Amino acid sequence: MVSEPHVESLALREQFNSAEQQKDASSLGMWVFLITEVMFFGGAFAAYTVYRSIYPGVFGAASRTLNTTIGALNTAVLLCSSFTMVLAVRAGQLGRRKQIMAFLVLTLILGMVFLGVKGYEWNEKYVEHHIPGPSFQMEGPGLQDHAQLFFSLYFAMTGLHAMHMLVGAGLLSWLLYQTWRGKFSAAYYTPIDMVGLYWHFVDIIWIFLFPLLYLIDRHGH
Amino acid sequence: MSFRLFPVEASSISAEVDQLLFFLLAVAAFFTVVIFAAILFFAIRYRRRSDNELPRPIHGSIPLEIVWSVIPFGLSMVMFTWGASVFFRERRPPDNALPIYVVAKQWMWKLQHPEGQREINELHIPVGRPVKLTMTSEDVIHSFFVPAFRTKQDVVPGRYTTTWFTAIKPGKYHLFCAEYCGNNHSGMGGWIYVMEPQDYEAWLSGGTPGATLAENGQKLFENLACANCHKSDGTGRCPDLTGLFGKDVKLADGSTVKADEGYIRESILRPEAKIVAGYQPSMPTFQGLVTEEGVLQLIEYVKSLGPNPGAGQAEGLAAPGSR
Amino acid sequence: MTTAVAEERETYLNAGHGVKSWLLTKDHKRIGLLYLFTITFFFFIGGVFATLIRLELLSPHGNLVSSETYNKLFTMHGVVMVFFFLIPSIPATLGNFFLPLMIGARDLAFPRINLLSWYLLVIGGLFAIFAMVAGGVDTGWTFYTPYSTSYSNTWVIATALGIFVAGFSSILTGLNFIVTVHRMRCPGMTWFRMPLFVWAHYATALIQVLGTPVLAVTLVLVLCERMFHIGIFDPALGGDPVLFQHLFWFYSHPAVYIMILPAMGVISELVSTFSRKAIFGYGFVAFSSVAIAVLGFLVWGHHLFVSGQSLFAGMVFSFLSYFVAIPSAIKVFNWTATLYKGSISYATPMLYAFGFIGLFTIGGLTGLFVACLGIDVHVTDTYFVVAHFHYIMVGGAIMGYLGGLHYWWPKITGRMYPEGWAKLSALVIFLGFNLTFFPQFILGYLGMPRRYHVYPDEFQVLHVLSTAGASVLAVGYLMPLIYFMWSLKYGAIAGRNPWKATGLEWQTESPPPVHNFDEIPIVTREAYDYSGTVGQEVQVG
Amino acid sequence: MTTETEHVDSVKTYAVVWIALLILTALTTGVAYIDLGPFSVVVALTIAVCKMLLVALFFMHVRHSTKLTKLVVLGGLLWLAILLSLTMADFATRSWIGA
Repeated sequence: MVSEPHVESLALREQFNSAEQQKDASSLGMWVFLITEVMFFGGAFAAYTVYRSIYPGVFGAASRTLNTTIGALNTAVLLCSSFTMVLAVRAGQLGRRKQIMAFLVLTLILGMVFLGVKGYEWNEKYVEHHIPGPSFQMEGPGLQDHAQLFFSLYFAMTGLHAMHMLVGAGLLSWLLYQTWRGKFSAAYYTPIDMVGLYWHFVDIIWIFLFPLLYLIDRHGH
Repeated sequence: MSFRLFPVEASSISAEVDQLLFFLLAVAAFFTVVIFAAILFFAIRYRRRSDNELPRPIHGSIPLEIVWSVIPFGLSMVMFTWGASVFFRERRPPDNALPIYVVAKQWMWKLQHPEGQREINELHIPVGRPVKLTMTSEDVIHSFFVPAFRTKQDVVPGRYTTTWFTAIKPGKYHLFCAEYCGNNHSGMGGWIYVMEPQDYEAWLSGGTPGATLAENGQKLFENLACANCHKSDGTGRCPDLTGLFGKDVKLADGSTVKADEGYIRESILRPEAKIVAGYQPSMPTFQGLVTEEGVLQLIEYVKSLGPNPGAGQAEGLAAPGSR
Repeated sequence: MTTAVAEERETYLNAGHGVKSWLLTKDHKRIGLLYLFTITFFFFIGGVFATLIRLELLSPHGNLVSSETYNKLFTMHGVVMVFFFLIPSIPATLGNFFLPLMIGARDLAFPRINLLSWYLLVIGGLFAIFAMVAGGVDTGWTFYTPYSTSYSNTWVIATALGIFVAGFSSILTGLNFIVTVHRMRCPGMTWFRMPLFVWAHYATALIQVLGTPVLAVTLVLVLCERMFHIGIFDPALGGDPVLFQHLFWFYSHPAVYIMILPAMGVISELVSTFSRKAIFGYGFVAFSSVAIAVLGFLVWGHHLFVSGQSLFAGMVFSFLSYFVAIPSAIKVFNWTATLYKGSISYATPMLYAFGFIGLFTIGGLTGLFVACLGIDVHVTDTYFVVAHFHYIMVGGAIMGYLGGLHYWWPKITGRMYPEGWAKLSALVIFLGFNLTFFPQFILGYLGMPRRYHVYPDEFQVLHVLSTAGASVLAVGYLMPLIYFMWSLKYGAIAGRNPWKATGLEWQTESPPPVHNFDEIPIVTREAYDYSGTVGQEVQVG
Repeated sequence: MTTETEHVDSVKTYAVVWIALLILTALTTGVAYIDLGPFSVVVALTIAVCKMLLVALFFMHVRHSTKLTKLVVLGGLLWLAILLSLTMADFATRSWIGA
């Protein structure tokens, strides 16, 4: 509410005794939050594991319809965005405002590229009638019914992941605005650090989604 | 109005479950009495007499902690072992059990005897003979619960679950649906009639004679033209089914599977799931073409086909094409 | 201290006025009170449903309401009581209010997130209320598929969304508590000097953080399935409805410990304060909270013994379930041992503590029955289970909650509640509770299935007893509502420390100032060291 | 004031990790086309775990962080393992014995 100029640069909130205590608390809070995210995706991973174990053949056949090249390139895009993100955090550590902004913009662009490619892939699935539901079509023994399970999980998991990316993009934009306003310095860059953790976490989720959805049983029998 | 505090024991497992219950009740009663008595005694004996009283602190006792951890743990392991052994017997039907097929739907129980009798919300069984239920649901999850038999098993759509019991006392017992299944859940009940063997025989022959389950299955088998591929001389595109039931089947991926009710059901509705070694996945699914009751009739028909006294070897029968 | 001085003193209650000062507050104490109003509201909504259920069951023929209505009543009773009352109950009210005070902090680590989590509960609650008003929901609070996804024609989506949103409230509360306990303890407040209430809340927070997200994603999958019929739990497309049960109980079994652990924390405070002795085996009681939180995640499959789960998994889950019994037993024995040679007061909070220990003992021991494979096959999905979990959740969690509310009422409001009425209501609640739920154990073993609108005549006597108990219980619950409100104006002024208790919360004013302590305390002694608060040490007994 | 305790990694470190991640991505994609039978899953997940470790240890600075942070990370993974393994304890053993 009322901003106090002298603590503005450190943004020390009244419940804390020191900036260090505040930073530690933020960091721990972020990690605990990431653990809740692990468990959130964990439920979907559990469903995936169960159904892959019940229908290995169907899941293999369904995953072969995904485009590995695009998937791999998109994975690379996301890894690059993590790289630029960590450089943004580093620039924050050193208090270099222009660098922060540059790397945040790069990260944001790479994130958008990832989402764009994802959208292209989803559209491809739509064209191929691989969206679960009444219009679903897939040739092959057992595929009409049970491949829908694979694609349900595919859309649920990549959709949840994309939703997290969108939230991340929102956070990056907010960071950009705050950086532009000159809120951050070498003494206080915690928000950049925290958003960085979040962004890398979303990256890690994709690091697992990629092989699970695209690669296993690629070769088939 | 009748009123009781304890359910009748009407199956071979009832007394076992009740004995286990009495053991647990004894343990529970012992600890409840000890705790209540201790609290009551301490609360009176050490009641506060003046507002400034300061008792001497006692911080704890490791030996005591060990005692009251180890003793309950030991008792609980007895409970686990005893309970698991009862459960094991409850879940594993003997081979000679009389098969009954159950299809549940909102909100009724449809039961079929192999002899062809069909019942709704009623089941007649003979006393003293193990009965095995093979159950599935057409819609939501239900649960087959007979309190007098101390047995309960959820009935899950899309698969078979089984339960069994041997009734030991003639009479009429409640059948309940124990898993919430919608509007008329509490009305989805019925009765189990346990009869003396001769009464049961009379009941069996007294109803509409009709065809047996296997005969109905055979008709269905012919109507669906299954025999075009499943030829009994082993020359068809699909495996011969003679003597298949209960045998181990070699699959194309190298594993083996026991040809039980669940396997046959899966093979009819999801034929691509388990391909017999030496065959192509050429069979179409019959999902939507056969009702759950129809599948059960087909299973009973397949059961009636075997074991072929001449052939003997199961492998040779299940997958002749692989030779 | 004269009353004139007390009136001038600034407290968290008079520091700001008007609706805005409450709705935008970041003070954990005010947020605690916001929660208190919210969950009290939901408690009485859930109570109305319970009353209607019990009235219906007076007669076996189901002639008060239709089956459809009855099914909605028990569903909404469960949903409201579990997700909007019990889960937030102690942590979000007493925990929010007292956890920072007890560790000598000015506030929780993230006050704005704390306020956000109250709003999330309210928004979730509004979804649930919308569902109830629009026509209700009839899936049972467990939302078993495929009934919830394909067959129910009621407001499943709105209700599930409400629970989803409220789940994040619970997650954020847990997150806040974990960080606060790690990072906000005042000088000298080492882990092993923390009150057991704080330990219990730390353990609870672990469950909230690790379990709730799985419920959230499960609800997302249920919603997708219901809206798009994509087959995740639909057997027609090869899905397995039992998988839903696994995911649901992965959260919902530990969720029982979200309800009971904070109550255990309260009981530890009460037993110590009102026998004026350090808790016997402090370390064991502290660690048993964490042990319950951890082991609680390994046992969910005992809800699935007859579901079609494999025989092997049934055995594993039954075996692991017995391990939870040990830390629970340790707590009960240690509380009882604390009474030995104590100076035992019969103040109302202590009566609740006695009630809790007794009822929790029965609830916990009957837990051994339902964890036992051979017996659970018979009693699962019957009134035996209903009785068992009400002994834990009502006999345990609510007794703990009410005990804690009486204990800290003077600190929260600065006023004493009327002791005579409070004792009477504690007694009424204890008797009413047992009359309501003890017959249900017998009903359950007789074979009365749960969620039955119509039932065979032979069960009626026990149902009538239960309904009689429920009406006594209802009176018992209404009494505190009235006398607590009365006490706000007419209660005797409470000093800083009316019970001569030891916690840091008793060293500040009643009600506390905005930042809790005029000066951040420095802790130099163990928890529950009464030598500084009471007079001379005497040999008792 | 607290910046002295802060560990600033060099751009080079980050670049090496980044290149390693890209190589691993190429590797896992390539290996997918080789028939490894059941080891296909093992290899894919092993590479994914390696990538996760690289991101967590370097980009997320876990290697410089407190024991508590490491404990939180391990705890989260352990809980995920509990969820997966005990769920599979049912599904993997349905055909073992009896019903």
